[in-house]
Amino acid sequence: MYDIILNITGSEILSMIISAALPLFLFILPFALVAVLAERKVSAFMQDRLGPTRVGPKGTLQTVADILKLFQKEDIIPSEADKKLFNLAPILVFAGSFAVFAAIPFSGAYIGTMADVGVFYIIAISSLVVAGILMAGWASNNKYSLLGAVRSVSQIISYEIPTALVILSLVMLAGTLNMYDLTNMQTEYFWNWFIFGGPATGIQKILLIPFMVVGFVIIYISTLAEVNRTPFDIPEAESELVAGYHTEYSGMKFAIFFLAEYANMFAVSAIVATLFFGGFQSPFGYIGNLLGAEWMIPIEQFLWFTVKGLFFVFVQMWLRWTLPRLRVDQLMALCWKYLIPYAFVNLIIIGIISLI
Amino acid sequence: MAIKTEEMVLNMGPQHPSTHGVLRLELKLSGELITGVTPHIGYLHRCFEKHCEAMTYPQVIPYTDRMDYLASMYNNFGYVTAVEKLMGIEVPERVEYIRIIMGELQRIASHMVAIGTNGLDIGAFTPFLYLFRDREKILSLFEMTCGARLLYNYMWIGGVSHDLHPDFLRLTKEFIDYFRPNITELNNLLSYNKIFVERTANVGVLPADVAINYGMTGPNLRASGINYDLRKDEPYSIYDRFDFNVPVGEGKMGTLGDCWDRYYMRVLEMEESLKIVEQAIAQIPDGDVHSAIPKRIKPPVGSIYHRVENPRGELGYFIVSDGSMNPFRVKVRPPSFVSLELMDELCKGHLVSDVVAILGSIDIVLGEVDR
Amino acid sequence: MGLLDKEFADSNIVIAKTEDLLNWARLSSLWQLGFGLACCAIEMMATSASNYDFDRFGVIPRPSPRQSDIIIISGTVTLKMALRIKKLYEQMPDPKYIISMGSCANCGGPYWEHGYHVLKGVDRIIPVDVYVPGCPPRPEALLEGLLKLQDKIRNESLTKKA
Amino acid sequence: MKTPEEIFEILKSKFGEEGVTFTGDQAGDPYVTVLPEIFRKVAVYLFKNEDMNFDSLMLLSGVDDANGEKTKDANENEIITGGTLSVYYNLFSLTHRHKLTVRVSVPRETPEVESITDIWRTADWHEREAYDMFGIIFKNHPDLRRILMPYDWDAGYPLRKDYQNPEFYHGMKVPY
Repeated sequence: MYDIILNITGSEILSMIISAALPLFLFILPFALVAVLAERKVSAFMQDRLGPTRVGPKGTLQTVADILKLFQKEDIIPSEADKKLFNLAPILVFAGSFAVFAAIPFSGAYIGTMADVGVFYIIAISSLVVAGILMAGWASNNKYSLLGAVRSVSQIISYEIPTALVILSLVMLAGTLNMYDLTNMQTEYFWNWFIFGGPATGIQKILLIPFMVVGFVIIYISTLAEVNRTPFDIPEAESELVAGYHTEYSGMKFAIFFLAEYANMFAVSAIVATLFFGGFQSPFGYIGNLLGAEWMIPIEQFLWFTVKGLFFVFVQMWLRWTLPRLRVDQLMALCWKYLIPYAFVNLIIIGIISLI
Repeated sequence: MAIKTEEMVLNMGPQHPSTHGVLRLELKLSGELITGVTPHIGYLHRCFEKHCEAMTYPQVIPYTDRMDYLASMYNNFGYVTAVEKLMGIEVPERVEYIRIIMGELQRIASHMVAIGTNGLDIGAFTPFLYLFRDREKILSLFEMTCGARLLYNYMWIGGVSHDLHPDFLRLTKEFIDYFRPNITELNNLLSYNKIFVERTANVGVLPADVAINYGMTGPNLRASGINYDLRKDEPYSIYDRFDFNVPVGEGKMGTLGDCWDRYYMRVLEMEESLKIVEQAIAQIPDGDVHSAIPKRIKPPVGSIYHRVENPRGELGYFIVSDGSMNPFRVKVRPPSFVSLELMDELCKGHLVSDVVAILGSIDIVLGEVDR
Repeated sequence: MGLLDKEFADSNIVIAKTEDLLNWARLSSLWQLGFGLACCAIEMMATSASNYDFDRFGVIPRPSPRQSDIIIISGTVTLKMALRIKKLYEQMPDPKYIISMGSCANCGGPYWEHGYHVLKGVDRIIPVDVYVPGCPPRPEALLEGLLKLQDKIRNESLTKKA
Repeated sequence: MKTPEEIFEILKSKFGEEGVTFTGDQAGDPYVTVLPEIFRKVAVYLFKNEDMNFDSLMLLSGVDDANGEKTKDANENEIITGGTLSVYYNLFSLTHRHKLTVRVSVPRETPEVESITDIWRTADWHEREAYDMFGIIFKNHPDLRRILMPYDWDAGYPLRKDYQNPEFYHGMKVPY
C-alpha cells in the first residue's frame, strides 16, 4: 500500500500518513457511527423497546443526525475553566485511542505499523488516554468532573497491570511482541488460536487450554474496565457523577469524547480478538484459497477481523445493559485482590507449561 | 508535618439524575468518603396545606393525588377514610373491596418504580424498563376504571367515583398471572445479582431503635426487623379479612436493616399485595358504590389523626375541623419526609456511590416530602 | 435588514438545502435533559420507557445540561426551584428548546390561586417553545408536543427566526 | 394499652390539675392540652415512663387557632392580633400500642415552645416545618432554619391565617 502511494505522490511523509492514517479513519469513523446506533438498537432489543425508528429508513441515520447536530451546538468553555487544557483534553483522548489502531493488524495486507514491539506500543500508547481524561477533569473546574477523572485514572492504571500480565504470558508463549506475527502463528484452523493453546501441540496444548481461558477472562474484564464500560463505568456513572469527566463538555468536544469511547471499545475488542482468537485469521481456511483467487484472502481476513471485533463489542453492550455497576472500592478490590494474583499465577503456570 | 486537607462540599441536585426529583443534598466529602449529608428540601413545595384550607372537603382529594404521585390511590384512601372517620360514615362493602384492590395495585405500581429506580441508581438500566413496562398494565387497569393514568381522584368521601369496569376483574386476574413470573425474573436479574448485592448489602445499615426514634415506618422499618404494619396491627377498612404475611427483614445478604433488606422488602410486598388482590377479587360483593356519599360534607367540630399504610410507610392525615365546609387545618404526615431525615445518619462513613444506593433504598417521593 | 441578509432572504437553493439538512439534524436528535420536577416527570419517564419509547424519535436523556438540547419542564415550578431552572437553561448550549409539560408548568395548574410558593407558568422565567396541556399529560400528548416542536424546528432558518 | 383518659388521669396526678386539661367531647380524637411551661417535663415523662413508653412521635403539627382579634388593615387584608398558635403532638407507643394527642398552645405574639428534638429525633424537621409555616420558635432546637420555603423568604409565615403573599420574589411575579 505504502509503495503504491509512494509511487503516486513521491513524498515519503505524505504517503506514510496516507497509508497509515487514512484507512483507519475510513474505518473508525463509520464504525463509531454504526456502533452508537447498534448500542441503541441492542439496548432497545434487550429492554423490550424499538430504539430509533424515525430518523432515516428504520432509524439508520440517527447517529448521522446526532453528529450533525453536535456540530451545530454552541461550544461552551466554562469561565472558570483552564482553557488550554480544556481544549487539549479531548484531542489527547482521541489521539490515544486512535493511535492504538496503528499496531493492530486488520488483515494480512494491512497493518498500520509492523513495529516489532507492537504489543508493548499498544499498552504504552493507550495510557495517553489517562492523561487526557485527567486533564479534562481538572480543567473543567467541576467537582463531578474531577471525581470522575480521579476515579477513571486510578481505574485505568490499575487495570493495566492484569492486562499487561496476561499479554506477557502470551508473549512468553509466542516469543514475539509483533501483533502481526502473533496473528500469523494462529493461522489455518481455529484450534491454532491461542485460546486453544496456540500452535503448541500434544500434551502441552491440552494443558494450556484452561489457563488460556482464564487469561482470556482476565484480559476481557480488565479491558472492559480500561474503556470504562459497565460494570466498570464508574468514572461516568450517570447516577452518581452526572457525566463524569466530560460533564462540562458540549458540542463537538463532547462528540470527540464519545467517538473516542467507541473507538476504544473496538480497539480493546480487536486486541482481545488478535491475542486469543486469531485476529484476522479465518477459523477454517479461506474461500480465496479454494477458488485459487489469492486477492480475495485479505478481504476475507478483514471481514473475519471485523466480525470478531464486533462480536466482542456486542458482548460489551450486552454486559452494559444487563449488569449494575460496581463501587469504586470494589472495583479496586477486584483488580488488586483477584485479577492481579490470578494473572500472576497464570503467568507462572503458562511459563512452566511452555517449558515442557 | 501532616498535609493540610480541606473537606470538599459536593452539591448533589436539585438537578441530578438520581435524586428522585428535586432534592438537593449537600455532601461533605473527604476524598470520596462522606463526613456529612445535609438534605435541602422544599424545591417542590406546592402549598398543599394552604390549599386544603381554601377548598371544601371533596375538593381536597385531587390535591392529595398530587402529593405522592406514585401512590395517588393510597393518598386518596388515607384522606377519605380520615374524613369518613371524623364524620362517622359507613361505606358499602363493595366500596371497601374496590378500595383495597385499587390500593394494593397501587402499592405494586409504586414499589415497581421504587425497585426500578433503586436498580437504576446502581446502574442496572434494564430492570427499570421491564418494571415500567409492567407498571403500564396496572395503569391501564386504573385508566379503564376512572379514566386517568396517574392522578385519579377516584376515591370519594363515602364511596368511589365510578364502579368497576365489567372487564376489570378478569383483566386484573390476568395481570396477576402475568406478573407473578416476572417477580422471579426480577429476582434473577437484579435482586440476587452478585454486583447488586455487593453494592447494597451492609450499606446504610439502620438499627431498629434508631429507626423508631426517627419515626421511620413502612418497608424501611420492617427491613430493620420490626414486624409493624398498620394493615395488620391497626386494621383499617377491611384489611382484617385478608390473609397475607408481613415481610420482615432478615439480613439475608448482610446486616439486618441494610439497603438490600429495604430493597427486598418491596419485592416481597409486591407478592403479598398480589395475594390480597386475588382474595379481594374472589370475595367482592355487588352493590352501589355511590349510596353512602353524603350530600353535604360538613364534619362536626373536632380533630382527627388517621393513618394508613402507604407503600412508603405510615401516611397520616391530621384534620382539624371547625364545623364549616372547609377543613380548618390539614396536616399530612408524609412517610418519605420522615425517612429523608435519616440521610445523614445512614450515609456517614460511606462513599459517594453509596449515597445514591441509600437514597434509592429508602424510596422517597419529593412531592410528598415537600407537599 | 442588512444587505447580506437580503441576499440570503430570497431562498438561495444552496442555503435552503443546507438549512434543511441542519434543521433535520437538529430535529432528529433532541437530547433531553434528564430532569424531572413532579408528577409529570413520572409520565415523562413512562414516555421514555418501553411502552412509548422516546428513543424512537432520537430523544435520549443526558444527565448534563451541557450536552442536552431540550428541557422538558415536567411539573410544578416553585419559586425556590425557578432560579435553578433558569440557571440550568443558561448552562445549555444553543440551539436549545423547551417543552413545558403539564398545566403547572404552563400556568400554575391547580396551584394557581393559593400557591404562595408556586411560579405560575415557567414562561415567566424562560422562553417556552411548546406547551403540552394536561394534568398530567398522557405520554401520547408529550409525544405530540415533541412532534410539534420538530415541526417548529423544521421551519427554522439560518437567517431568520421561525 | 391505655385510653387517652387513663393517661390524662395519670398526667393530672403527676403534674397537677392546672397544667393539663382534657378535651374529649369533640368529634374525632380526644386530646390533652399541656401548658408550655411544663410541656417538656411531660414529654420526657411520656417517653421514659415504662407504662407510657411513647417511643414514636407520629406527627407534630402547628395550627393557627385564629382565635384573636380580627381587624382589617388599609388594603382590606385581615390581620389577627392576640390569640394563640398551637402545636399538636401525635404520639404512639409501639410496645403498648396506645396513642395520645398532646396540644400545646402559645400566644401568637411570642410563640415559644420547648424543643423535643433530643427526645424524638424525628421532631427535628417537623419543628423546622412548624417554624417555617407558623413562626413557632422551638427553644433549644439545634438548627432552626426555614425548611420548605427559601432560606431568604422574608414575607412571613405562609400558613398563618392572616398571611399576605408578596408581589415579587427575586423579580418573579408571585400572584397569578
